[in-house]
Formats: sequence, structure tokens, C-alpha cells
Amino acid sequence: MKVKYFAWVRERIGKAEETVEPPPGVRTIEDLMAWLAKRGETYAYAFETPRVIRAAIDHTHVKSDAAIAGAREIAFFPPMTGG
Amino acid sequence: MKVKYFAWVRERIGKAEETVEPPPGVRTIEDLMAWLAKRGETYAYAFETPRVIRAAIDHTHVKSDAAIAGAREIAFFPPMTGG
Amino acid sequence: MTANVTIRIQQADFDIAQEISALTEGRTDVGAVVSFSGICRGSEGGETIAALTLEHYPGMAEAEIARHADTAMSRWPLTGVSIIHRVGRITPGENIVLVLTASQHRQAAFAAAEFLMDYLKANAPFWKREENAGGTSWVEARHHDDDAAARWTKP
Amino acid sequence: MTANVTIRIQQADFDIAQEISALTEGRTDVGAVVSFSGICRGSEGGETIAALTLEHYPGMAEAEIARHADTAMSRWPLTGVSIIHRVGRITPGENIVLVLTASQHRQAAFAAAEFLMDYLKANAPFWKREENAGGTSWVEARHHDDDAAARWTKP
Repeated sequence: MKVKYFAWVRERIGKAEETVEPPPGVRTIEDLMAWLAKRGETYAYAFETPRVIRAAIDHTHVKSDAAIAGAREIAFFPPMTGG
Repeated sequence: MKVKYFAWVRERIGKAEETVEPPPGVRTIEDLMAWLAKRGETYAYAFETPRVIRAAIDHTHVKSDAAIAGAREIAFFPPMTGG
Repeated sequence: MTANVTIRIQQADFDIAQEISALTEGRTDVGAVVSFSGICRGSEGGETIAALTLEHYPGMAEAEIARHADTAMSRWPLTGVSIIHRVGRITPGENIVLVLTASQHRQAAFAAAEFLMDYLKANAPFWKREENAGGTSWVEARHHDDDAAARWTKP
Repeated sequence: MTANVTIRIQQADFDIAQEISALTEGRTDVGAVVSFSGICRGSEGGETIAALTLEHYPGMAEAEIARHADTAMSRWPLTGVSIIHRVGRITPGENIVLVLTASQHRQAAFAAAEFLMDYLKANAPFWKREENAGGTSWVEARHHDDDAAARWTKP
């Protein structure tokens, strides 16, 4: 699945998107953040406070307990500051 | 004192303003409407339902029991429909 | 910085972009501008309107609007207010009234613009005469507008 | 008559007068147009801002805005909605966002414009980075904006 990062999540990780293949035990957004956080120091820094990070699955806002099965594109970003 | 009329009050009376000298017994806006109503048919028609007519003394909205003593300009008009 | 206040009653149309520029040009403390334009519609309750003619009470209209602009500025932290009300004959599609409010933040600008419009509808001495199929008739005030104005004075 | 809906995310500035014309031209059923322009301020909490850079999530931002425009049109009798959000580097005094709502009556236009701005602030996937004396920093979301958005979903 494709994963996208925005704003300081993107800056901390150092990339805007990538394709990942999480193992079957990674079922929810929360699981995915925990799994990504173990990919290295930059990821650990980006996901150090997972509760402040927002997520979207296929362009729709989701909560951290949302299942990721079937997702084509998952995005992680800080709270939005548009308008 | 000068009296001004607007909208259908003006149309019914047939003039936009005039100078009147009401007798001392005419103390309030209500008294003045009753006194004006007796000046002729057009006035009677304009003031036939005094409770719907609004008044201003010297450019300030007033209620019908407001005293007219000292007024330079009194206006009578229907409820406003601006904006 | 002081607040910009513009109040005009005129026959001519207005240019919204120009009026917004006048409130924002050369200052960087404005974060939000709300504009309300009231436009003459071509029908009312199913009946066709050919035109409106707006009459006002010169002197009092300006004073009433200025008083409401002052009230708005004392209630909300505004950087500017512009109110332009047209008079004379206005045909469907044409502008009738413009209210602009500028502030650092959006809530103040929205609230002040609504307040000013509610007061203009209920209290500013303007009267509309309507040209329709049956000739001309004076537009009747709506109780609804009095209620809208009254909500700003509730405790 | 159908409602006009315009949604654009762009680097270029917008022309409010032109956008209002697009909602009103050739129709006589519009009685009220409310516009909200959000403008980049030169300071925030006493600190000088040299510029903002706006980032967005392409695809999702358009979808979110369209969804909110649909919600607004189902809740209020609107004749048109336009939402233009700029991205890229924006300096103080420049426009950031435009929301326009058109309706027969003013209450619907005001309510829908406020609703759309509250949702854009809290839910549209845009992020602001600020250039200030200390370098650059991401603007923090305000709880206040979440509360403002939440008031539209209360029973």
C-alpha cells in the first residue's frame, strides 16, 4: 500500500510518500504507526506522539482504530491548519 | 415644528413635509398623529391605523408616547424595509 | 491602527473589490473580510418584480447607520466597516446594499456583518416600492426581520 | 435553476468581484451573496510573520471541500457556492482563501459561509508553515477551530 506524509510528519521522515508492505498483524492505523515508527530514527521521531497524528484512508479522515485492510493510500499528517 | 412624511404616509398625505403649529394640548407623538388626522381626508387616510406608523424626533426613533416638546423635526413613516 | 469606517448612501452602483481594497490596502493586521451584498431579485413569492425604488430619510439614514457601525465596533474588534446603501430605481440583478467588515479573526467579521444587516433591515429608514404586474406597491416589513434584529439585544 | 459550484485549489490569487459575478450573472433569483476572504496577517501573537507557505493533500483536499459544499447545499437553500484555497508561499496582505455563498435570503448565505469556513479550518487537509524571526515553523492547530466546527454537528 502507498503511504503519504504531510507537513512536519513528512519533514521528520524526510520523504513525501513510499510503498510499504506491513505484515498481517498490522491491522489498524494505530498498528501501522507503531510498525512505521520502528523503521528508523526519522520514523520514530515522526511518530513519537501518535495521538496527535491524524490519518486518512483513501482520502477520508479515519480514527486510529480504523482497519487498514483494502486501503490503497494511507496518509499521516498533523492537525490541519487551512482556511 | 417641521413634520416629514415618507413612503405611503407621504403618498397618502400628498406632501413630503410641512411646518405645523399644534396647540399646547398636543404633547406626544400619539397626540400629534390624532391632531394631524383631523386636518383632512388625506391625513385621516394616512393616519387611519396609527399603531403601524413609526416616528422619529430629530432623526431618532421614538415610541408613540414620546413627548414632542422642543422637537425641531418630526417624521412619520411605515415600518422600514431597507437592506 | 485605527479602524476604517465608510458610510455612503448613493444612487450609483458600488464596486465590491474596490471597497474591500480600501479596507485592507497598506495594512497587515486584517485577517478576515466578510462582505454581504444584497441584490434585487426578479420575483417575490412567485410574483414577478420589474424594479424596486428605494426611498430614504436623508440625514436620519446616515445617522442611524453610523450609530450601528459604532455599536458594531464597540462589540467586536474590527479593523474596518463599510456600509453602502443604494437609493433610487434598481432592477433585478442589481446591487442594493453592501456591508463589509474586516477584523483579525473571522468570528468577529461574520458576527458584525450579520448584526449590521439585521439592523439595516429592521431599523434603517429606507423604504422599498415594488413595480409588479399590478402596478406599484410598497414592500411590507417582515416580522422576521424585527426578530432577527432583536436577537442582538437579548441579554 | 441549478446551483453553481466552484472549487479550486491554486497558487494564483483570486478576483473576488469576478467570482461573485460568476455566481450572480444572468440569474435573478439571488438576493444575497456573502463572501469571506482570509488574508495573511503580518504578525501573530506579537511575533512578525514574513510569509506563510501552504501545503495541501492533492486529491483529498478537493474531495473534502466538495463534500462540505454538498453538505452546505443540503442544509441551506443556496443558489451557489465557490471555494478557492491558495497554496504555496503567501506574504502578509495577500489572500489565502475565499468562500462565497449565494442564496435568495441572507440568513442562509451567512450560515453556510460560516459553516464552510469552520470546516475548512478544522478538517480540510491544508497545513501552514510560517516564516518568522526564528526561521520557519509549522502553525499549530487551535482547539478553538475544532470547537467552531463541532457546533454544526450538535443535535
